[in-house]
Amino acid sequence: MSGQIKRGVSLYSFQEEMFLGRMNVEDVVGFSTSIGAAGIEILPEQNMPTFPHITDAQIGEWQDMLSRHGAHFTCYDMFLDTKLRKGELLSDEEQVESIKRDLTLCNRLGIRNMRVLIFVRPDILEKCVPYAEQMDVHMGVEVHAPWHLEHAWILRTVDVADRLGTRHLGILPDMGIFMKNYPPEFRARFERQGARPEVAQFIVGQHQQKIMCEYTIYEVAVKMGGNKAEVAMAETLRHAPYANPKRIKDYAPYFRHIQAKFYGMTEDCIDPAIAYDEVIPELVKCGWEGTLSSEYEGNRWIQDVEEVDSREQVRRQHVMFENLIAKAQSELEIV
Amino acid sequence: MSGQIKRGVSLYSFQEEMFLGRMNVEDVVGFSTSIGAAGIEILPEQNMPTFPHITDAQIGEWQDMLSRHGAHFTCYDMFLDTKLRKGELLSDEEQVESIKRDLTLCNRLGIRNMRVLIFVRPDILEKCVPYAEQMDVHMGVEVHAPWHLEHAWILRTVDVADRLGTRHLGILPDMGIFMKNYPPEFRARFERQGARPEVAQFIVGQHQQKIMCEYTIYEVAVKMGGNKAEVAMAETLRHAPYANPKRIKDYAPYFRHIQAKFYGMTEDCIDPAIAYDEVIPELVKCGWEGTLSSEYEGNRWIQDVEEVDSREQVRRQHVMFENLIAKAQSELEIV
Amino acid sequence: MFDRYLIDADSLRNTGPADAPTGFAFDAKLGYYRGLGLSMVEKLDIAIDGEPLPREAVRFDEGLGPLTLDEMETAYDRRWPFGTAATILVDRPGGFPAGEHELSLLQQLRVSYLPFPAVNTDKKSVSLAA
Amino acid sequence: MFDRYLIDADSLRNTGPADAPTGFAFDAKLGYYRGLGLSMVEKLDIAIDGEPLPREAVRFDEGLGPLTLDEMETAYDRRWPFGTAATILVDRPGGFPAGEHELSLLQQLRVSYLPFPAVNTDKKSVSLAA
Ligand SMILES: [Mn+2]
Ligand SMILES: [Mn+2]
Repeated sequence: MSGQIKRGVSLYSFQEEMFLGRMNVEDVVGFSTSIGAAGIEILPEQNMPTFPHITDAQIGEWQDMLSRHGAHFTCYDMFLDTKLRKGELLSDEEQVESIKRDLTLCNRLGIRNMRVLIFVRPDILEKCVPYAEQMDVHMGVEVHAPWHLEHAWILRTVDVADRLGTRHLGILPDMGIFMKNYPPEFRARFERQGARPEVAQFIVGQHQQKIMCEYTIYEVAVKMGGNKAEVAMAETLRHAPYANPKRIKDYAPYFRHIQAKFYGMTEDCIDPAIAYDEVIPELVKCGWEGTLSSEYEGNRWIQDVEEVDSREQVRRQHVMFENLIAKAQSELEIV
Repeated sequence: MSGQIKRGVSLYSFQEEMFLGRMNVEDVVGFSTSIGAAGIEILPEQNMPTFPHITDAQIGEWQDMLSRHGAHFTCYDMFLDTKLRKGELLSDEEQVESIKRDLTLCNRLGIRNMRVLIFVRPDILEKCVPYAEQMDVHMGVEVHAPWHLEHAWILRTVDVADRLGTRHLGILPDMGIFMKNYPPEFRARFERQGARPEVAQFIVGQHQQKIMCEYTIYEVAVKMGGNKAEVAMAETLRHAPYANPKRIKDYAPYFRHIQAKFYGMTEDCIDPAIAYDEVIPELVKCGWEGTLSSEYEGNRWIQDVEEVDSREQVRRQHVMFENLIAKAQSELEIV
Repeated sequence: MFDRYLIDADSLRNTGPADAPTGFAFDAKLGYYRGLGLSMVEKLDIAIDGEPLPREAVRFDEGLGPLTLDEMETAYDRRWPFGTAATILVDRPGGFPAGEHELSLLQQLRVSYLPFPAVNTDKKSVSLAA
Repeated sequence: MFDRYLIDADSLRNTGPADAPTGFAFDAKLGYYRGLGLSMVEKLDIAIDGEPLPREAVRFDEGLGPLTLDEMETAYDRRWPFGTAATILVDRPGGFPAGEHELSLLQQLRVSYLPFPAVNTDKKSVSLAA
C-alpha cells in the first residue's frame, strides 16, 4: 500500500525565526521540502505583509517560489476580526463578507482547504457554503483544545454539513486535543519561574491520571497555597485535554487537513506529549489521505533560556511521522 | 419486539419527602410499582439508618417489603469516605476494604449493580475486581456531568475493564451529561434570586449555542458586570454539558444501569432539558437491557417557592419513558 | 439542598436549671442527601442575631451522648443519619435570650468526593416557648 | 509569545531639535503571530522607570504617517504587519532622560477570538546612543 497520508508544514511553526527576521518564507519552504514535507500551510495575515491586498503578481511570485522548491500549498489559515470596531461586533453580513474575501483569496492561491477559527458561528458558515462550493474550498473549523471532536459546539458544524449535504464544510483537527502527557517544556518553564519541583510533579501526576482539571487547580491554588507560577501551571491543565483517538475514524470524512501541533521533540524523535503513536494508526486504518501539517508551538516555552531551533524540531517530528506511518501501514498489511 | 429496557426509580428522587418525613421507603416503593417502575435503586447511606451495620433480619424486612409490592432492587449507590480522618486520606488498602464492605452488602441484598462514585481511582477498582466477580456485582463508575462518556478519566476505567477482560467493572451513566437545553427550573430560581431576565436569557442562549462555558462566565462576570445570582447562574454552565448521544452504542457493553437524572417535567410529560428523545432511541437501537432509574433532582431548585411533588415529577418522567421506548421500538421494526 | 429545613424552630429550649439556665438546645438535621460519619462534620457554627458563639460552647448528640466538636472529629463509628434530627447543645449562661431572635446554623462537611468543604446554612427567627 | 523581543533597544532616539528635544522614539514589533489592523490595538502604554507617560503623548507610525492612539481606533484600513517594526513616538519635553533607564511597553490588543484583551509587555534597560 502506498503512503496516503501526506506530510507538510505550517509557516506558524517558524514564527520565532520569521519574527526575528532570521528566516523568510522561502527559507521555510526550502527547508520543508528538504525533509519531504512539501505541503505548505500559510497564514496570509502572517506571511503576506500587504494582506488583504494581494495582487496577481504577488500570487505569481508565491507560485513560482513554491515550484522552484517542488512545494505546494495545502491550507489557508483564516482569521475573522469580529471586533474590528470598538464596542460592537461585525454584523452577520460583514462576517460573511470577510469569510468570502478569504475564500476568494484561497481560490486565487489555488488552495482547497481553509482553516476556520473555532469561534466562527455555524450559522455564519452555513451562509458561506454556496460560495465555498463555488470557490471549491473546504472550510474546516479548527478543533482546538480544550474543545474536542465531540464537543457540542463542534457537533453543530457537523450537523450543518450533514444537513446541507456539502463536502465544503467540516472540521480541521489540531492534534493538541490528544495531549496524553504534560509537555516537559511547560513544566521546565514554570519551574524556572518559581514553581517548586514537588508541586510541578503533583500537577504532572494529576494530568497523567486525567483528573478533572478544576480539581487540580483548586488543590494547587487553595489547599497547597500555590505560588503564581504553580497556579499558572495548574491553569494550563484547562487547555491540556486528552481526547479519545478512537473518535478519529468517526470524523475522518469531515476533515482533509490536520494541524500537527507539538511543543517539543526529544533527540530520538519522540513526542513526549501528544499521542501521535495512537493518532497515526487511526488515520492509517481509515485510509485518510490529507496532510499532517506541522504546527510547532514550542518556541514560547523555551525562548527565555535557549535558542529556538524550529527547523530541528520540525525535522524530528517528520522523522516520527515517517516512522509511525510506515509502522501503521505495515501492521495494516499483516492484518 | 418486547420491551427490553426496564424502568425503575432511585430513592434519591424522593429526598425531599423522605428528608421531611413525609414519605418512607415503603411509600416510595409502593408508588414506584404503581407507575410500573419496579426496579428500586437504593442509597444505603440514605435509606438504611443503621448503615454500615445491617443485620440479616433487616435485609429480610427489605426483601419482604419489596415482594409485597412486586418490586426488586436494581442498584446500590456506594460512597467512599476517603476523607474520614482529618488531614489524611484513607490508605489504598482502606479504600479497597471500604469498597469490599459495600460489595458484600450489595451481594447480601441480592443487588448486582453498584454505582461507584466517579472520583474512585481506577487502580483501586482494579484491586476490587476479583472480589466483585466473587460477589457477582458490576461496579459501574458514574459518568456524571461535567465528565462525559469519552472523558480521559472515564476511559482509564474502561481500559482497566478491557485489560482484565472482566464483566464486573464498567461505567454507569448519569443522563445529566445529555443536557441539551438549560433547565427552566434553574433559570427561574436564579431570576428569583435577582438575575435580570435579559442576562438570564443571554446565558440560556449561550448554552443553547453550546458556547464554551468559560467564555460565557467571563462575559457575564466581567463584561456585563453580572450580579451574584447572574454569575452563579453562568457558573452552572460548567456542569451543564451536552454530550453526544451517538456515543451510547460504543459504551453500552460497559453499563447495565442508568441514572435517569432530571430537573423537572412539563405537564405534558416532556423533559425540556435532558435529551431523552435522542438517548432512548440509541439505547433501543443497540438492544440495551438495563434499567432507566429515575433520579429526580429538581427539589432544590423549586423548594423556595412551591411544594415539591416528587411523585408527580417521577410519574411524568415514566410516561415519557413509555412513550419514547414504544416509539423507538416501532421505528426499529419499520426499518 | 435542604438549607431551609435544617433548624427545627419549635425545638428550641433552655438547658440547666429552669431559673438559671446554663445554655440552650435545639434539633437540627444534616443538610445532605445521605447520612455522614461524625468525623466529617467539621463545623457547626451557631450564631444569635449574627453574633457567633464559640466553638467550645457547642456540643452534638445524635442520640448516643453529647460530644464536643473536637471529640466529633475522631468519632469514626458514629453517624448522623439522613433526615434525622440530632440535638445541638450550646453553653450560654442565661440560656437563649428572651424574645424573638435570629438563630443561625452553619454546617461544614468534609465530603470526600468534593475538593472543597460543603457548607449548609439555615437561619430562623425563633423564640423560647412561653 | 514574543514579549522579550518587542522593543528594539538600539532604535531609541530623541525627536525635535537636537539641543532641545521634544520627545523620543523607538521601534517596536507587535507581539502576536500575525499582523493586526490598527483599530484593534487598544493600548500602547509607555513607561520610563515605571512612571507611565500619558496616552496622549504617544503616537504610532507603521510607515504611513503618525497617528494618535485615539486616531488608531478608527484606522480600519491600516495594519501592523507580523514581525515588522513600527515607530512609537512619545512627546516628552527634553526627550529621553540621560543615562540608562528602564523603558517599558505594554500592548493591549483586541483579538476577536479571545474573550479578554491580549496583553504583551516588554521592558528593557536602554540609553540614548552617545
Ligand atoms: Mn492549530
Ligand atoms: Mn447520578
